[in-house]
Amino acid sequence: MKIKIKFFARFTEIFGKEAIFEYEAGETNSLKDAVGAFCRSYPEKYGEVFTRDGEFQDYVLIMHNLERIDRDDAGAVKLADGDEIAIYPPVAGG
Amino acid sequence: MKIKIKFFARFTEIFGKEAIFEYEAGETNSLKDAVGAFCRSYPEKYGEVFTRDGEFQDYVLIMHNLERIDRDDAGAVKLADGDEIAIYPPVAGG
Amino acid sequence: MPVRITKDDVDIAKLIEESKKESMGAIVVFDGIVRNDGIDKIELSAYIEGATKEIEEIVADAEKKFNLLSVEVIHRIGVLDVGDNILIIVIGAGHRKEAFGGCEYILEEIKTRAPIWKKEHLKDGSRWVEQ
Amino acid sequence: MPVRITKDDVDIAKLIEESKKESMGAIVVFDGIVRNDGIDKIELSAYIEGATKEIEEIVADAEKKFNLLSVEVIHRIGVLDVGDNILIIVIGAGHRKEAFGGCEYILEEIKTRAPIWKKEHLKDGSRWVEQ
Repeated sequence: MKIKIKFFARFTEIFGKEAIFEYEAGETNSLKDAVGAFCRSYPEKYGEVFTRDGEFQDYVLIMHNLERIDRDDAGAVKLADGDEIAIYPPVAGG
Repeated sequence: MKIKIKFFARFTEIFGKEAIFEYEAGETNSLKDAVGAFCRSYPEKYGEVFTRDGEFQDYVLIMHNLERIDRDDAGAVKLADGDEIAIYPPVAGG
Repeated sequence: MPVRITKDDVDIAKLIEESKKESMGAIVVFDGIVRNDGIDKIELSAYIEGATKEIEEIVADAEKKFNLLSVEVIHRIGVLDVGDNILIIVIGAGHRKEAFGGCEYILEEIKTRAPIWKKEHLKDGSRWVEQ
Repeated sequence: MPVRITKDDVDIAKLIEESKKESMGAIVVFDGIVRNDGIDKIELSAYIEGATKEIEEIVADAEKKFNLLSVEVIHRIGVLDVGDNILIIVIGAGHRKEAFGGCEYILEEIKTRAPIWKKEHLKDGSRWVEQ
């Protein structure tokens, strides 16, 4: 499985602008699992995006293939090869 | 006493654009008296501005020296030589 | 000059640029244009001194009420075609709520208070607009 | 193109003229500009594809909800100075209430939904703006 994870604003300064993340898809293969596995490779920064219990922090915003995903649904969103995920902090445009 | 009375919009088509009205100031010499006396010289059109009872029609708007005057106060507004009065129908700018 | 009643059109982009101040975060522009309601042309007339004074009072109220940093009001008179600008209001403020609030306030007050009138010229005659 | 996220500034007067339609009676423009809150410059970044899609959805909602006749949204990115335009929204509608309603709706939704960020550059460093 290969997915693209994009980070924005201050998350870029932690995880880089974007990463191609290649992993062995497990049984669940959810968006939350995949982003969690990627962020765990930055142990000191994992807490910026996830809580200790492995839930998205409540200020994190997510897009999956350009569709906004509710944090609470991220464990139910199944990924496919080539999917693009965006992880970002609260917006401040306008 | 000499005053200037200006008419606007459809009132212009009845009374002309503006008139210098010269009259003998009576005891009251109010704005209502003076405009009433002027309009009475157009007997067929008097009703456009005044009711039969000599009150301003309730759609008539009035300015006295560039100050908006409430219709109900027009009988109490005293005129001085050279005053400018504007009489106009409901506005439709913007 | 913040209030003008004039036959001439204005350059809105220039009004915006000239309005800008360092403490400004939001500019709101209202541009009222001649709509084709089956009309041929529209003719605007005004009691120029009276309307200028009324609008200046409206602007002074709005500046205080909404903390505005700049206001420009241009009301056109004369014969206008469909699509022509009638009324242009350019408001600058620190924040968007003030700019929108001030712009709508000035517009509504002008519509009810300023001695300005419209006459619609139709194919077969003309009629005064009474709102 | 009704939605653009771009480094380039735009000609607001041209946007207004190109928006005009015969059935239009009101145009409302919002121009959000860089305010001097003690900053030197501001840097805007965006998830361009994501923000374009979100704003296109916002615009489609607003068009239906407020019966809009034309919408242009330009959100700038890159490094901007005090007084520079950040966000320009040009709305055309039959009547003023629709134009103001549509413009404010689109603005508020962009501010909460579009993946766009600001970084303030100060004399002594920089900081992300979180609203």
